[in-house]
Amino acid sequence: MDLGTAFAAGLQLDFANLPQQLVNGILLGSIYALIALGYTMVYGVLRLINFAHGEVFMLGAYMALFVSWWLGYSPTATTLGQSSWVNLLMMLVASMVVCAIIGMLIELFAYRPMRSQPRIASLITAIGVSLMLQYAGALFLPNSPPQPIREEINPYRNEVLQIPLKPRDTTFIEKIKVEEAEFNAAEAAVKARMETEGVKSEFDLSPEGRLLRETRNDERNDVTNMKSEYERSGVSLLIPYGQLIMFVTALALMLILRHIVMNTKPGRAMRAVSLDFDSASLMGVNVNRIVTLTFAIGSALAGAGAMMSATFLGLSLTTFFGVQPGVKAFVAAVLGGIGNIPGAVLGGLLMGVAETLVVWSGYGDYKDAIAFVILIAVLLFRPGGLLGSSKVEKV
Amino acid sequence: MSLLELNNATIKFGGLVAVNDVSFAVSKGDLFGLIGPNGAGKTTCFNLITGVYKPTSGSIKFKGRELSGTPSNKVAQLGIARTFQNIRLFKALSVLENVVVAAFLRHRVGLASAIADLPNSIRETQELKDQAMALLEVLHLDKVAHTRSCDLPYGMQRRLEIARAMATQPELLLLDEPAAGMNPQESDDLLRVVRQIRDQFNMTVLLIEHDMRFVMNLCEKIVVLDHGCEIAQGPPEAIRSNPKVIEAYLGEPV
Amino acid sequence: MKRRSFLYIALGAVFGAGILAGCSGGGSSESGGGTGTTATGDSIKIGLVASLNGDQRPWGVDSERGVRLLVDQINEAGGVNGKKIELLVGDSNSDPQIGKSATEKLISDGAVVVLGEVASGITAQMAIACTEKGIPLVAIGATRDDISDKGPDIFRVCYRDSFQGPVMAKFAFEELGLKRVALMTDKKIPYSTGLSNSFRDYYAMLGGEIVDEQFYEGGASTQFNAQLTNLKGKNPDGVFLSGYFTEVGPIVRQASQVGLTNVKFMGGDGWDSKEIINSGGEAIVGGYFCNHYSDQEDRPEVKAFLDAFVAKYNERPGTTMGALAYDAAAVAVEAIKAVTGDVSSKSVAGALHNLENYKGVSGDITFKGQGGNPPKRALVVELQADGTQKPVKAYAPTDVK
Amino acid sequence: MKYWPTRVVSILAGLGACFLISAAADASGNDYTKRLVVLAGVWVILSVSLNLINGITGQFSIGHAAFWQVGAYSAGIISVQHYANSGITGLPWLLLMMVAGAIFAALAGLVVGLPSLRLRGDYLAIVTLGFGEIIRIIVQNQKPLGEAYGMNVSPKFQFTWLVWLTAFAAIAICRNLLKSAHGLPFLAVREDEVAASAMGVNVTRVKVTAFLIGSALAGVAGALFAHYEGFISPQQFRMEQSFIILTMVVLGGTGSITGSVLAAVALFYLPEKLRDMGPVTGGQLLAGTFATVLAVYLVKRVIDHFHGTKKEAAIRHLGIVLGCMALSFVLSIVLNQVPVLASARYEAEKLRMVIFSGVLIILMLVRPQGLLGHAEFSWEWLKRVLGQRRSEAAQTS
Repeated sequence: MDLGTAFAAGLQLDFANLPQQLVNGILLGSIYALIALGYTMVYGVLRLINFAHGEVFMLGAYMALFVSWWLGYSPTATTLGQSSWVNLLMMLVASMVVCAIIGMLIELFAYRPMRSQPRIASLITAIGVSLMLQYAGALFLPNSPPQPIREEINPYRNEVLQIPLKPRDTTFIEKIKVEEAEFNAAEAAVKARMETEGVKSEFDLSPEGRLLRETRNDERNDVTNMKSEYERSGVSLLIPYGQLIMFVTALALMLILRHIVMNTKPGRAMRAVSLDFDSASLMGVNVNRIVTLTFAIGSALAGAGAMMSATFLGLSLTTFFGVQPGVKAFVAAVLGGIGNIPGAVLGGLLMGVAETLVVWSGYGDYKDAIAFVILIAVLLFRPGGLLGSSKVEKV
Repeated sequence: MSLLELNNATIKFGGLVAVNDVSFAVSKGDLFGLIGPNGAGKTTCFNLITGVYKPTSGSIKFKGRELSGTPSNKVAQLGIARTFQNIRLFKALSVLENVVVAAFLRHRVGLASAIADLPNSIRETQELKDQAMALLEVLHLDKVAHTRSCDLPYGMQRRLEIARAMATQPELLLLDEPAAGMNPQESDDLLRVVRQIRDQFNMTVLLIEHDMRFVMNLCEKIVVLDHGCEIAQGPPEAIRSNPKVIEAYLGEPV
Repeated sequence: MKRRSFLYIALGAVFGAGILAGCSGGGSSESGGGTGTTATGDSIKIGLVASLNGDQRPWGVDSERGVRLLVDQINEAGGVNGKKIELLVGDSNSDPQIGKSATEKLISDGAVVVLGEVASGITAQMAIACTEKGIPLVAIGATRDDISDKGPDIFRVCYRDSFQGPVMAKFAFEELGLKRVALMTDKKIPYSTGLSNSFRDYYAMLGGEIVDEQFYEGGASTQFNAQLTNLKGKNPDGVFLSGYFTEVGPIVRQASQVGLTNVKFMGGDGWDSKEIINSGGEAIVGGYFCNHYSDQEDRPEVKAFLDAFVAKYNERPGTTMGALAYDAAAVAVEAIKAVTGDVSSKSVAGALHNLENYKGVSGDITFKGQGGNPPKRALVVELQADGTQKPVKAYAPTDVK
Repeated sequence: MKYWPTRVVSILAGLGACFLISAAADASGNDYTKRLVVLAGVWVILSVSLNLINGITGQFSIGHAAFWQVGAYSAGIISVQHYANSGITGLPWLLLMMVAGAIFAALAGLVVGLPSLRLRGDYLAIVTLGFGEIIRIIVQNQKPLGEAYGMNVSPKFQFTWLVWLTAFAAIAICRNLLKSAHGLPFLAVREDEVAASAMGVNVTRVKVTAFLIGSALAGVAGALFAHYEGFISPQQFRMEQSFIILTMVVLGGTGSITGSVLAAVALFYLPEKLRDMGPVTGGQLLAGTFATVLAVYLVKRVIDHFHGTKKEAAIRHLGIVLGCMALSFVLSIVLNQVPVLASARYEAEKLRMVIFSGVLIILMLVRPQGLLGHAEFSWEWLKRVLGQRRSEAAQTS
């Protein structure tokens, strides 16, 4: 929207939608948070912005695609196997494992040789790796046309969780039935007319037939209107099952991560390394192993996010698939305080909600700028991010 | 009138009181020592004076002017220069350049002239370099003037920090453990240099030092801090025999 | 001292040489219409700029395949007037600026005519480069209207957005009987904004109501819940999605999940891909969009093209750009055939301006008297559950005004 | 000493060099070459100006394309709306637009520079990156600016020499700054902010100045670019462009002006030159990749573990590279016996970006401090090198 017209138009707020939009925001944010964790963990131990994280995400999505093909859901398949949650779990695990391996390999070959070098040099290597994966991937991965995962693999694709907040006006149900009956009659009339005229398409009908069709169209619009009025007579939150699964899985993975970091030995080592790289290695922590582990865990989380995004949202995969989620997640990580694990989660959720609210307020075309606006505003007041501590440099 | 005056200066970091109610006054021409065990708050005092931190309460006056809240670079302009406990040279710059950065404080030519490379800028650059060279000679660093500062041996780096601080032409020079890590020979040299600074360059020196021999030989007045509190003040002889100081350094007599 | 004076002499010499050079022509600015290139030797070079890298690679790869198919066919049949056609390919990396460099490289390598781009933004830059050199450009899928304003010899084999948008508006209003339509526009691609505008204007003119317009950025969005929830609140009968299929599929799939059911989804030729049915899922079945042709048509040109394409590449073209690229190359070759005498960009441009009733895969193409914008029919197709596109209504250029 | 003669001669030589470049580009009679020359100039300005912010002052800015875009669009829109009734034509107008581009970009630089006072390192990086995206999205949504499609900029001014003159001016500004005592505070801020501040350097002012000059230069580049191209669109100022500029700075050697210039020209020409490469079979691709990885590994080992003279190290590097090239050749013949690999053909146009990113990674792995490190080209350096040769020759004879 042109800024001039935007100011003239003002805000168009539909408060009935607000609860739903908040839910949408949290669903969106949970995926940002999941990817942001990878950035934040790597940053925590190496002080390196892993620009290739978005590409790891992309490769995870491709892995999910390949598993779905292997399971019989190839683009051309006409007879599909039984869809079940086992399929989804297999895709999830495969994506996570493959991403973990890719993350470790990237660290081993591209970042480890650079560890003693200035950080900006590793940053350029990271950019190089990211470009390499995008462009070399384009040569070898199926991407023209972009490939989506077939939705049939998801057994819960047609289910939506409804949480009623205010019951609907049930008197509409009868009215809808009446309207639908009228519509069905009109539809049948069109069908009959098509048979008598012997045409395949309803758009080839004679003038008389067109008249019937127009009546049918009016009836259909009536049904639509009545149905939406019925819907709007009550308020309920809709959560697609797919996205609910995404949210719950993301939450579970984050809790597992928290457990690993807080309560296990490698987790303690990880925290030690992130506090002071050199001292940790002097204290007998095998720093290389911990860095590898960090990359593995962070990349696995990205893989999980990628698999779920690709499967439940119907996204088409190209090798540039990871660029924007990568940037968004990076912003989320910085917003929460890079290097800080709860911060990444908070930053991700906050960004999801912020973006959704921008769309809600009618400025959807500025959706992708809002993340950065919030980020800049937050950093001005808390230079270390929301939960990050801006360390006072010791003089 | 005293040159530098701390009145009940206090700073708290969260619950920790790093400097508590410290008051002392440095007069012009003093060689003033600030000593105390590790963690006593000496360097924090320096940071308060040079504007790295702002005191929670109390005042710091320099030539009668309130300093607290003044940013570091303003403090330097007013005439206070310092060295750092953990050496903070401009590592990739040469020795000469390190000193010129500090001497640049007194520059007059504007940025536009520099960008246009006008004669006055060239002349000034040369002047600053000459000044810096002269200082380096005083501190016997002229032979390494074009070496990268991080390639210097440790003792020289310490001396370079002093040269750099002096290049801002301060009235008050704060030296943070100048003799740390030096052997007796080097620290004797340093002793002479610091005296020379006071006598030849008319600078007042306030220094932090752990080397007692160094401090006692050099300083005319000493303040002792412990756990952020001032526990003694006076000439070296008085300090040496002060039971509180002995206790602070050696612990409670058993 | 001696060395320094040598330095001065050297610098003085550089200066002198520079000034001389400068006087002789360094300050030239506007270079009006160029003179173009002339084919010499035993081959005629035609250039193709395509997005072989970057996020528009799917279209780039398809257009390269389409053009290469035609060039190979022509050469196997003995070329044009005994001369082989040589195809030069330049990569635009999905970037307008690099696309322009690629165009100029092709021209400097001797291309007499340049084919390409699918994206309007890149084609606009190419058109500028071609116009400066006096080279004719045949755009493949750039439907944005103002492309052809960039120069006198800018042609295209597709229809324009100012036709495509109204066709869908008319279809929606008259045939589908939709009275309340919402728009969803991809703000990142010029194609989508242009198409949305032309749809909106014509639909309003017909008397329909545009209830809402929502925006997203292609490649930047994964979840469209927020936009779709807004749309749902506006209670539309239909939604016009003017973006590329890469986003349209997920949008439609997610629309059904947030309860935006009972609406008709419509779009432009950006929908065309065999994968849209997989990304859109069950929800997109029954969606209508405007296309250049359908592989279900039983015209002989379509059959011949598909057979040849499958024989060469072992699969059907991924998008409609395969066919349009084939047509673009075909009209260029047709024009070269029509040239009598020297094959130069000037003569080819002239021949293109005189081209009439070429039977292309995507329909009849006539440039004569049309200023580079052939009046082409548009085909509204309906997506079937098996992924095929069922042609439901064809619109002639005269059907919408 | 002999100030004015030196000055006049070097300025005139700079002018002369610009005209020479321009004349050479024109003489090629090839608009592709000419465009590359002009764009190379634009990239040089961009990389030198980012070097001032990033390399010299140490402020980690990765959104430089935003300033370029602000310059291009502000100059463009002013030209479109006011050229006709301004009464100024030709070069003076373009100069005016360059000033306008510089002012608007500098204002943008101020907006970014101010928060940078509170932010360090990666936080600043993400703010600059975000600023770039915000600018792009705002522009993309403005009707008068042509939204995503872009806008025509008329009139077009295609002065090759002016682009290069600006590039030389940018280089001169940075070089003069570094040569005078004024440049040292910038370097001091990069090295240690606390110490610099304690030495009386006004860190705030230095940072803001760096952002102002750097962004103003990028704005000038934008104005020139917009008027040269005649058509600009938001797609040309994507985030990737910022990364490329950053890469030029780092690859050239952070802080080295010479390095920035060389890297800008090299990184700009590399992908364009790769267009001329022939098609490659799968076998060749595999062999080349393998040999390159091996060579990088070995060279890296030599760098890390070899402590001999530079000459010996260089000979070893050369040996390794030649050996790997031979290996790649032999391997490609062997691998091409495998039918699958022999039949898979990759056109150069498709491999361009892969090779580009590969070169990037390799250069960073082998030479992380950048091509030139902190070194600068200077006549003294040239004389030293030449003098060394001469004295060596004298010794041997």
